[in-house]
Amino acid sequence: MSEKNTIGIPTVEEIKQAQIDFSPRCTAAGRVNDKETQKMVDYILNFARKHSLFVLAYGTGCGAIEIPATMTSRYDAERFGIRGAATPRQADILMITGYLSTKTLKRVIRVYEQMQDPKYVIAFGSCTINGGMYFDSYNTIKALDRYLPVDVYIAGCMPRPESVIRGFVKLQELIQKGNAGNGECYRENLDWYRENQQKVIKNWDFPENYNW
Amino acid sequence: MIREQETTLYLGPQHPGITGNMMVKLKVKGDTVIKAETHVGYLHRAFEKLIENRNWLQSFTLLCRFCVPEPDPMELTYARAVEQLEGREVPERAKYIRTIVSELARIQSFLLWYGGQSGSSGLYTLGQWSVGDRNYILDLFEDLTGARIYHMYMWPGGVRRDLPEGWIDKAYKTMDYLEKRLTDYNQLLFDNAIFQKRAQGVGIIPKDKAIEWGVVGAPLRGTGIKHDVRIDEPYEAYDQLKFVVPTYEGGDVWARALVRRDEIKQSISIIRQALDKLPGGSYYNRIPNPMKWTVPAGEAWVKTESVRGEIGFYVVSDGSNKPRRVHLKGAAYAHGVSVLEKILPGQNIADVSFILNSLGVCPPEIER
Amino acid sequence: MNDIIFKIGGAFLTAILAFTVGMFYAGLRRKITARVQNRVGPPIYQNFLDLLKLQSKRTNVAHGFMGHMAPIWIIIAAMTVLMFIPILQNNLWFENLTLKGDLIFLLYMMVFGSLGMALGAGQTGNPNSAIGVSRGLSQMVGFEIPFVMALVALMLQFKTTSIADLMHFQFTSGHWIILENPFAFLAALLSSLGMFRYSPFDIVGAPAELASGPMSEFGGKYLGTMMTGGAVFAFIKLVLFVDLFLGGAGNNSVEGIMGTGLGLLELLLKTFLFYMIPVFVGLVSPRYRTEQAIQFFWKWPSVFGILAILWALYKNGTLL
Amino acid sequence: MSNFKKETKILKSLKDVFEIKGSVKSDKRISIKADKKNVSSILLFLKNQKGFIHLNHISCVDWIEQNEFELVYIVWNPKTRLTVMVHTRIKRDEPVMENIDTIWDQANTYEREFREMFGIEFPGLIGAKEFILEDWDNIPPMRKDFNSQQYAIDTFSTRPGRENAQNVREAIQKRSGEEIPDFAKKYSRD
Repeated sequence: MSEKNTIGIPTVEEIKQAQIDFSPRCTAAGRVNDKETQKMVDYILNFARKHSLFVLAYGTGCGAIEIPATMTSRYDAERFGIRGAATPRQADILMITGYLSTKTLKRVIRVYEQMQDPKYVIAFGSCTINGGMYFDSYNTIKALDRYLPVDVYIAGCMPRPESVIRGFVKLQELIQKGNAGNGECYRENLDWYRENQQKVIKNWDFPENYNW
Repeated sequence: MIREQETTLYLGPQHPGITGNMMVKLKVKGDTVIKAETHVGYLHRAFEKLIENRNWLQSFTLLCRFCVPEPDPMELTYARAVEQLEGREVPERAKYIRTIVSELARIQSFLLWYGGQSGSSGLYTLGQWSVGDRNYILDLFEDLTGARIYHMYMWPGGVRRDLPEGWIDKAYKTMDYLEKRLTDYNQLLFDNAIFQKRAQGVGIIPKDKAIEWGVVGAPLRGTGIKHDVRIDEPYEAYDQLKFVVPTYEGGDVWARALVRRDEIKQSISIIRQALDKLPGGSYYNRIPNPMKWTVPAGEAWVKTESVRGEIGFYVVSDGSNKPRRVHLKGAAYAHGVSVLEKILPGQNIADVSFILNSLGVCPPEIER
Repeated sequence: MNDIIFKIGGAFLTAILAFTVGMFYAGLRRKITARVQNRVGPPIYQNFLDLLKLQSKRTNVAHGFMGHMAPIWIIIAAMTVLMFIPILQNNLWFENLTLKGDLIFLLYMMVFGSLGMALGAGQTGNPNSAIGVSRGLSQMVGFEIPFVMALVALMLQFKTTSIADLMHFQFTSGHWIILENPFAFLAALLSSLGMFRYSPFDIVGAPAELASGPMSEFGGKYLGTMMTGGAVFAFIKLVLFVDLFLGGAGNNSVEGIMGTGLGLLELLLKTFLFYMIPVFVGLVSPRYRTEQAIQFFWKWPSVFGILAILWALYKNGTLL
Repeated sequence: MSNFKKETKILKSLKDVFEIKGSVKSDKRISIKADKKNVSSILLFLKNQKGFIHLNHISCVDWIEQNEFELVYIVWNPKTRLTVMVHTRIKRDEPVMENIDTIWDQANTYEREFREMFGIEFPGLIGAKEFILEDWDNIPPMRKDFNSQQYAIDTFSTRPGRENAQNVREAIQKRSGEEIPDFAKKYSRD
């Protein structure tokens, strides 16, 4: 394939110019309790956390069409303790169902910051990973983890309900190990995230501090 | 004290009652809406811009994502527009298969509507049943096209693949099953006194204004005006099949619900007829190498009936291998903005989500 | 002295029983709902996990003093009401505080929890909460009227305002009040649909309309505390109805721990059967609008309430 | 092709009143080209006199080569089921078009969209300036001279690995050391 593609995929140099670092690696501090005596407590709490996942009812993109199917009778996600939550205060999981337009990103960040720790983000669909088919769109972000800490990615467009459930199970495994929930990490690296977010969101009118 | 005061209520973008990622800004006095304003743009992916950079066939991957609950009419309309521009013939068998697929798409969207309409009024049981049963239709799609939601099956010149072995029997069986289930659904929803109370006299679209306001599809037929693209400008095999276009008087949520109840039965009957009459022969007039495929210059305006109403594609070609302009007119474009803003004032806030569902507002269709 | 020990120990036991049974019933409701909806559903103990998870949230956002107090207020109200409900008849542990006139006292106290919720929700500043609260208060005006009428009918008919006396009457005469005054039961049953706030009367926290109404801004530990309060309240309502209309529980002649066990079993059976009425009605009903809900309560349930009072007077001999 | 009676009649009555070029495209489709200043009177005439009371669609095409925007008004008659497409061209340098939301309310939505996406001004248009986009500071995006891809590269950070159409399985293996299963090897590109 020496000839240029009809779509005109950008060259390596073009991409590298716009390139910034990977999202920051989170320290485990604040998530895993290192006291021996706390191990049992952590185990029990993580067990409860992993079996009780409230997903925020926010269909941010077209992936929201497979959520009803996942929640209803054939796939029945409620048997894993997954259920919907109406407001961000009550929710544990922010599910980014597909691409995010910059207008939605602003709302999503607000929603994420209103959620209570420990909170998890599931990115759903190829377009959250690398832009997917919207790689040349002027209005959608290309990599979600620049703007929000992501716990689990579910690839596909659209991911089938089976893979959605697989994603949830993966998250449950991470929670049991104490490796999920990046709220503290987000707060730690708030400057880095804010810098990225402000690059995309032009009219920045958020509260100064992270104090929801 | 609270009832007197005027409050601004944001229904969305994060709200369980909204149909997709959009926002309706409501000025509320007590429980009554006095002003409504639709805000969209949360799902804007610039499809129409991107399609200008894709060739004619690559556009299909983007096109079907215009409206998620019902992607197939988009493909069909675009394929027909391209065929019209090119003057390409479609084999008879392909026409029947397209009819079957678009009716299946209608049924699955109707089942989703059952869930939305009943869920927005608090009857979650029906939503669980109907959205669960929708999977049987999606199974048929999967057997046929390999995907559950986005099929990219109907291409210019026909369909991508022939019906697989045993598919017709499976389709018959699914139709039988659905017909049996529909009586359950209708008993639960339409015989329910509370639903009748909720739906009657709510969200009225006046009959004399409906066409002028740009109302199409089931909401229009709910006001008693008989208009269906499948009859006005028959496409595919619709002129060879017998079906009735139901109309009801009233223009309220109840009339729209009744129209949809009858339409799903018509869809099942259309699929049965089409399966019975399915002719043999080729299913695809092969297009040239898609990378070099050019379409003669011209313009086309093609309409199709979807569940939400009439959708149209305005396609312009300048003779190159990429479309000059593809512009979608979705049913929700009028329903979701101007019609909604007109009928919401005076309604109870409890009915806002109810009305949104009955109009079939699909935000990605508005902003694309 | 012994009496006090039994009272204190009984109070603790009652609280634990109310919490456990209330939570299990909520889980059972989810399970039954799932089965009706063609699903497997979560395990019965799911609500305990939810509660544990909510209590293990690391951050909590408080919206001022009343926002902080609302869940506590609900718990306090729930526990206070619980203490005035005799759980079992003729049982040292589960008799709780019985006093003359506790039926009237209960009528006041049961509103107390909702009041705390209303004040707390008011301080969050969320418009959904404000509208939810105003809806809740309107609905309460609706269902309280037939409920009060039913209770007044009972008071008139049996010339007592004590729950324990009513239970004692049913035990000694062998007639349940559901047969003695069926209209009172019907009025109370229909208003109980509103009390449980399941469909068609879930207008307070209707998700498709108000997100989750008054609870919109409460998450984490606050929500968990509210859930606990809700579970206890559900148990209270059920036991109250069983005590008043279905003969109460523990009316057996078996002595000792066996008798208590049998009594509790009877209680669970009766409360469960009664609980299924609002649950199944909820499963097949869409939601009323606020004014329709009030209309509903002021129509047939109120007619039944008036009939109940007339019936009571007739039985009493005052009428005719 | 000869019996487009109804279509020709409409076209003739239009030609009698206005200075237009037009033809019957196909069954039930009448296409006319009109001057910018005539459009609203043509639409009013069609709506009030000829029963074309339904505004189907308004579209806009950017003909950058001719330095013009083309606006297409598609109206429909529910009785005769005919469709008239009114084309008009406006200059790209001076993108001003008459506001027709007094004729059809829903035209307001289209016009707000075109104002935002093409930068066409409609004098007297009511409604929020921002309809779809938020805080947009570039040239209107649907114009042909706006390069969406370049904008995306400049604005959004992308994940490396998309630069060329590479073998995804190999890329995954290289990055995370994951084994390619045997059954998948035969589908590899090389």
